[in-house]
Amino acid sequence: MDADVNTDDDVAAVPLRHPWRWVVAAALFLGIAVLVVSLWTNPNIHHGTISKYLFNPKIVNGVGLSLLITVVAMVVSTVLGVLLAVMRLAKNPVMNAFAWLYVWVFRGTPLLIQIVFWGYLGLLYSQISLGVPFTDFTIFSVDTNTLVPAFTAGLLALTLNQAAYSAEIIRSGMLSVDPGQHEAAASLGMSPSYTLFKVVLPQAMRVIIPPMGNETISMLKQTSLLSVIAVLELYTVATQISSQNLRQVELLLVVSCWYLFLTSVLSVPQYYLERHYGRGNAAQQAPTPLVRIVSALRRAKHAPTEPTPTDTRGRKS
Amino acid sequence: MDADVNTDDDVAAVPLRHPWRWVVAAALFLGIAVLVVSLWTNPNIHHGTISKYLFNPKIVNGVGLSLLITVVAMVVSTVLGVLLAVMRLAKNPVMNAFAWLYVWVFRGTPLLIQIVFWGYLGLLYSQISLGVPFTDFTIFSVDTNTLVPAFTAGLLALTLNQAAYSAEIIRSGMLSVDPGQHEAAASLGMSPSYTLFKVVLPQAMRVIIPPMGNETISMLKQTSLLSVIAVLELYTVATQISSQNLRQVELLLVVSCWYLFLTSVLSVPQYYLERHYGRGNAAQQAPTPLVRIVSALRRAKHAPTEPTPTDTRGRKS
Amino acid sequence: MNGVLATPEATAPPTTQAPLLRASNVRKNYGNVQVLKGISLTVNAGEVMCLLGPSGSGKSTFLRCINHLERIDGGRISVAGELIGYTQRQGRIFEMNPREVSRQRRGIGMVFQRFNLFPHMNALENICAAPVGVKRIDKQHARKRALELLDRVGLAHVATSYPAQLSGGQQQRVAIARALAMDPQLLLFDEPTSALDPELVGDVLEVMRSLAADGMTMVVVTHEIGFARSAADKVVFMDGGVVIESGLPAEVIDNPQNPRTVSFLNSVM
Amino acid sequence: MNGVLATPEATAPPTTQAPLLRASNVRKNYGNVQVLKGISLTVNAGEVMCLLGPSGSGKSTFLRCINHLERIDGGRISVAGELIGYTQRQGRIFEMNPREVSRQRRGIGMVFQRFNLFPHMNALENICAAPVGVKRIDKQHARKRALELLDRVGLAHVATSYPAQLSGGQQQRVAIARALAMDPQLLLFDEPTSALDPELVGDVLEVMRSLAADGMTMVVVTHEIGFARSAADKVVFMDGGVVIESGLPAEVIDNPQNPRTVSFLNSVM
Amino acid sequence: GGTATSAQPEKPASTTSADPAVAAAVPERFKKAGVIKVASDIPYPPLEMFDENQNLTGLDVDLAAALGAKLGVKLELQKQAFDSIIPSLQSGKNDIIMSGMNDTPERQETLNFVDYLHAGFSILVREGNPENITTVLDLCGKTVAVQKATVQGDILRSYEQQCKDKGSAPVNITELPMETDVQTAVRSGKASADVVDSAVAAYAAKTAGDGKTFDIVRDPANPAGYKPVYTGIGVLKKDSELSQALLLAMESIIADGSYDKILKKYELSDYTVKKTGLNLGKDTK
Ligand SMILES: Nc1ncnc2c1ncn2[C@@H]1O[C@H](COP(=O)(O)OP(=O)(O)OP(=O)(O)O)[C@@H](O)[C@H]1O
Ligand SMILES: Nc1ncnc2c1ncn2[C@@H]1O[C@H](COP(=O)(O)OP(=O)(O)OP(=O)(O)O)[C@@H](O)[C@H]1O
Ligand SMILES: [Mg+2]
Ligand SMILES: [Mg+2]
Repeated sequence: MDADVNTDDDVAAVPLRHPWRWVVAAALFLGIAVLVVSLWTNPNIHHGTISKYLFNPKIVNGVGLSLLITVVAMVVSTVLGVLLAVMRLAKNPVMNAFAWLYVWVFRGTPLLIQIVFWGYLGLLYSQISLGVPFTDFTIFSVDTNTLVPAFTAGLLALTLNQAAYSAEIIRSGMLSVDPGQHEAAASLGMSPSYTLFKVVLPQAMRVIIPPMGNETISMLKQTSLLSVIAVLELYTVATQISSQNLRQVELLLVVSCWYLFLTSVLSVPQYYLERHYGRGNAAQQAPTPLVRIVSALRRAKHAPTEPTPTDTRGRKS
Repeated sequence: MDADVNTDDDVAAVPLRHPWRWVVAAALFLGIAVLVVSLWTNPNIHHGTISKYLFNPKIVNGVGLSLLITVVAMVVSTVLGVLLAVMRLAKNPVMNAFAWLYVWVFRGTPLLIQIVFWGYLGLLYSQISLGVPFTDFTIFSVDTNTLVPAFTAGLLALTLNQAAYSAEIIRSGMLSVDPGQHEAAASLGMSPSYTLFKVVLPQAMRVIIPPMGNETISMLKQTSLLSVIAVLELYTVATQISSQNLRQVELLLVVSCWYLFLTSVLSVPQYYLERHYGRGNAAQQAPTPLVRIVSALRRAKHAPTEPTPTDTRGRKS
Repeated sequence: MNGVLATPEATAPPTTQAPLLRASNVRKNYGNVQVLKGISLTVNAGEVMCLLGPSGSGKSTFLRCINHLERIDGGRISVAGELIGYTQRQGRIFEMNPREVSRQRRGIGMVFQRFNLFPHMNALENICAAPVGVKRIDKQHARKRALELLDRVGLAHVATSYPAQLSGGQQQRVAIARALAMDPQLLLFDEPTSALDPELVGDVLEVMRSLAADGMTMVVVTHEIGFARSAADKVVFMDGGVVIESGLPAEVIDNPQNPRTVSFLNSVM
Repeated sequence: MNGVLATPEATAPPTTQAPLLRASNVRKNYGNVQVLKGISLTVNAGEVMCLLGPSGSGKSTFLRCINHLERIDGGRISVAGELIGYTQRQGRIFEMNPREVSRQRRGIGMVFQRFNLFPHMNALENICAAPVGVKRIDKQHARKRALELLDRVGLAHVATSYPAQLSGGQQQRVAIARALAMDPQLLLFDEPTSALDPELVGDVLEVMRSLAADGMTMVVVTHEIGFARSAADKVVFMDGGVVIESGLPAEVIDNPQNPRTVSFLNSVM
Repeated sequence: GGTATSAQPEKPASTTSADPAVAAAVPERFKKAGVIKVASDIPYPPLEMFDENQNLTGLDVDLAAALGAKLGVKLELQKQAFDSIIPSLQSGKNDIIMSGMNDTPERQETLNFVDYLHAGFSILVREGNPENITTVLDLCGKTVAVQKATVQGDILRSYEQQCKDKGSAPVNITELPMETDVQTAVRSGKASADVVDSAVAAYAAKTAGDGKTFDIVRDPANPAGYKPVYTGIGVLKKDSELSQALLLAMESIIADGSYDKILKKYELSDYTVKKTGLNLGKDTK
């Protein structure tokens, strides 16, 4: 492209014009501007409250707790999910049935009910004891509410629930790997577990990561369900404040700002993971919109003689 | 296998024994039995209430509404999701940026806040008017609360939110299709849209369906969030009843039963869709656990001379 | 048999005077590496041209440029007098819109090194997909035609098998039938026989020859010197992105002038 | 050069008397179709056996049975006197556990028709994966060895390229290097040269010959009659799941007795 | 909400007649509409709940009927989750709140309250009072659950000094979304006691598990409960004319005795306001 060999048989074509792109772009931009302006100038929204509570220490603590729970629950549930997915695809019928049952129960019942179950385990079993079932023989016994405090219960509920969903995603990722890969690994004498971790999962990652990104973001927001067992994460804190001062819209906006921020932060690792596991794949990664806009502007600057705005993005080089 | 050529060089091997399988199976079975029995005999649970409310007409209506919302929201959001995924993968930077922004905003803010936003659109705009922005010229104007009743608002919120998640899943499915497929389609002169619907999406389906199954099940349970805008779906109805008769645990169990039932019903089409789109794929579909158990029993019956229980499932034939 | 493959388009190439395929000074870069360094060649209607050359010499890349799967960075490619991927108006060159490119590709069939069959369609559906979906040919008719084509490549019995159920050789033959189903003016083959069973190579060559007789033009990348010698009207030897030597098979294969051609042929035969 | 490929295991096959590979009356069904109908053959240590035959004759299936990628339905396969996939104790035959099967496979290298390289690893990582992960060879050492093997197949310059960046020919050569890296006693090739560049076939044959000289045994499914004639110690012609004819290359290829062999060879040459 | 649960009580609790002076004060907007929409977090027994025939009943329901009669405009209760009760007013879906909402200075920044109850809180414990709680100071150092929308949390926090004087840790407060969650926490032993409006406590002790789940702590020193606070009808500040009209109507039903009759019907006579007013709520600390 930079070569200046301008012989007459060179392809120095006039790039395809896309007038509609610009019309649509302008319309979209205008629409978004109208929305933002009307939100900003709306008399029902008290901006002072928003800025007052955005960095309120209780809110910031809530953010930290939400993030902590999300990260821990996602990491642990992913490990469990891999285990369940492997069991589900294994030939062993016992494992298979167990994994199926697990997914059925944990996906099938509302998370809220699972949270209530773990949170109020003491309601059903005031003592947890280890012993021989259906007899009176017990090895030890401990008060449930001591063993499972609210935070642990919340974490447990989210993790076990998420594992069921993750298992399905990971299973589908593993199915997307070419069977030839299993054969190649087997013919090299690789063990099933080595094949799983070094051959299958890395290739499945490309398919697994985007839905797992979805799940992570859902998880972040599901932490709000922990309010039923009084874990003081972001949403619980915000509704506590708003139920006192009745500034519900403003506090929902504060929460939205934080969630948008956290979501954006969490999608950075996703982007790099996608790139990492996309290596060796012919289909090139689309750059982030920011990168695209910057490079489009740069390109526009370097083509000053062009009378109309053009787009050369179509070029594959 | 059925051939009775029992020459001495035949492979009539003693199948591999899996004693641990049976130990684990027994342990799991015992564990589940203990859990179920202890739940059933728990004095804190009043079984009469459960059976009384399981088929209460209000509950059944709630079930119907939950199911209706789930189905409509999933269908519409899938269509939107395909559109967004295509935009996100397109070379057109405007579409790309729009799809990116859409996903960012709708995944980034809590669903509850989106529900409140659509439910109380009247809070921000008491009139919806079509006109020229930033001027007083309006073409028509209508009262927001008339235009967007609670049910519509709830459906809108769930659909638009789900579209963002579905878009990511569909995008990853499309990326999992071998680039050679695009080339083959292009070389046959297929248009991009024909390629999308006849070549790419059918192949992507195999990867898309399991996470979309997850999403459908999540959606079913997310309908409970519509209680904030007073849509009387299952969960809302149940909490209404329980806040009056104060039998929260029992009504949560009623809700769980229904959700488990609905989840099971919804996974039937998923299973058949997976089978359908798995055709032409070498890796064979695992049969459902039920089928496996039945065929295992049948096999056990046909091998009466075998002294110990064995498992021939390992056979690839 | 010929009736199956002969079509009005194929029998009447638009310009019999001018070559059907003309490439002049075609250049192509991947990043900073120039893979094609100015390829110029012509293929007349009805001719079979074989492209020989060592691995990495750019044969596949050139083939992909012909039907605009790759955008060229310099030079011109035209098929039947029409510039590929560009339109010329008032002395200026404009990029073509995607719909027009699709139309051009319909006239140019391609058979890939790795088959690229659609795995979710059975053999028959693979063949019918484009005629029905793109050319809007009646389904019954397309199906009948597809069965005839399958029969021609010796696979009538696997019409309802999915690609994963076919051996490599069978898959490649389905891919050829699929390309033929669009009645292209020009057929591009990227090592079509490398995965083909030797017994069936002859049959496929027979099909190709009958197509050539009906006015079909073919460009074949191959390592099968025997085929090039017997079937080609013209042989081009490429190396390092340039044409080293070209001419009649008898000239290039049996009496090569360039030392690189000589060493390549020695190693192959 | 030989030092690279020669290993203690390879130079001292456990039993020089008995054949290294012995298949007797091997049968294999897919559903109700019997694909292998009783294959019996032996290959001695250091021998190269070529399997010829038309498409669908079961060559690939037989190869896959040798390293237990497919479970056979009848007969016996043993390598170096050890039954593949089964153990014999007190006169009874027991299924082998998966760990033992993996151990057996380590001694049997395989090169696939479609390469099956690991797409997320570059060439070097593809080659090192099994030696490091399975044999627990020191990483530095495995890497050095892998580079030598890459050099041997003429690809030292693409050590850090990913499979998608390599041409078909290059990919197949990496696959061969990967199989060699495990120092197998027996190497199975499923049409190894069908995607290989003709210039490099010679190099690969050279590697294979030097391996044979060091006591390496090879079973090669191929359509390259030229190679079979010059490199094989034994040629087996299969059709419809049975061995039709076998013997020295000079016997089977140049003086076939069975009419099916004759017609196959006629169509190929 | 869009799905109005505007079931009318089958028989009015009192025979109130229209009061022209009150009706005149009603803003034009509501006269024209003929209805004032009331946001209420139904059910919240005994203030709003359903009877056996699924008809809406409760203190707020009867009061609304009586007030409506005075105003000459129907008051229609609509189900509304507490979490979005203010947005529902601001967006015009509802006009006023009758949901047992406590009148506090903080809330007075957003709403005007027309007060109609003056009640304290009670302590609800598990059946048999296993932890032997007899006064509010017995809660020091214990975990107490409260519903998050209520003022009980702040009230309990105000006992911190007294707990310290007693040589004990302050009350450990757990705030939960709904009253049912609070009761579940007490049942499961996660919390020692539920501190809640006396009226609600009485209902729970009577109803839950057929009266065998909870006990109310009877403190002879405070028969009407601890620290009484006002409960009122919430009206947005911008609708001050409407709050004036409601105030007049409230005064009118107190004057003609129908107010007392309604409270008596629900056994809430302990909690009557002697004189209604606007924003009577004071800081609880
Ligand atoms: N997408 C790509 N990006 C970068 N380099 C590429 C790409 N495709 C091909 N190349 C390089 O371009 C060169 C020419 O490749 P091409 O596939 O055209 O060779 P070929 O002659 O067809 O070889 P073979 O006989 O092995 O198929 C090779 O060096 C290859 O590595
Ligand atoms: N997984 C399978 N399920 C059912 N049939 C199969 C399967 N794999 C192979 N076959 C059938 O078994 C027969 C032998 O196949 P095989 O791949 O061994 O032949 P081949 O001699 O290697 O042919 P080619 O030269 O085309 O590779 C073929 O008819 C094929 O269709
Ligand atoms: Mg090539
Ligand atoms: Mg084969």
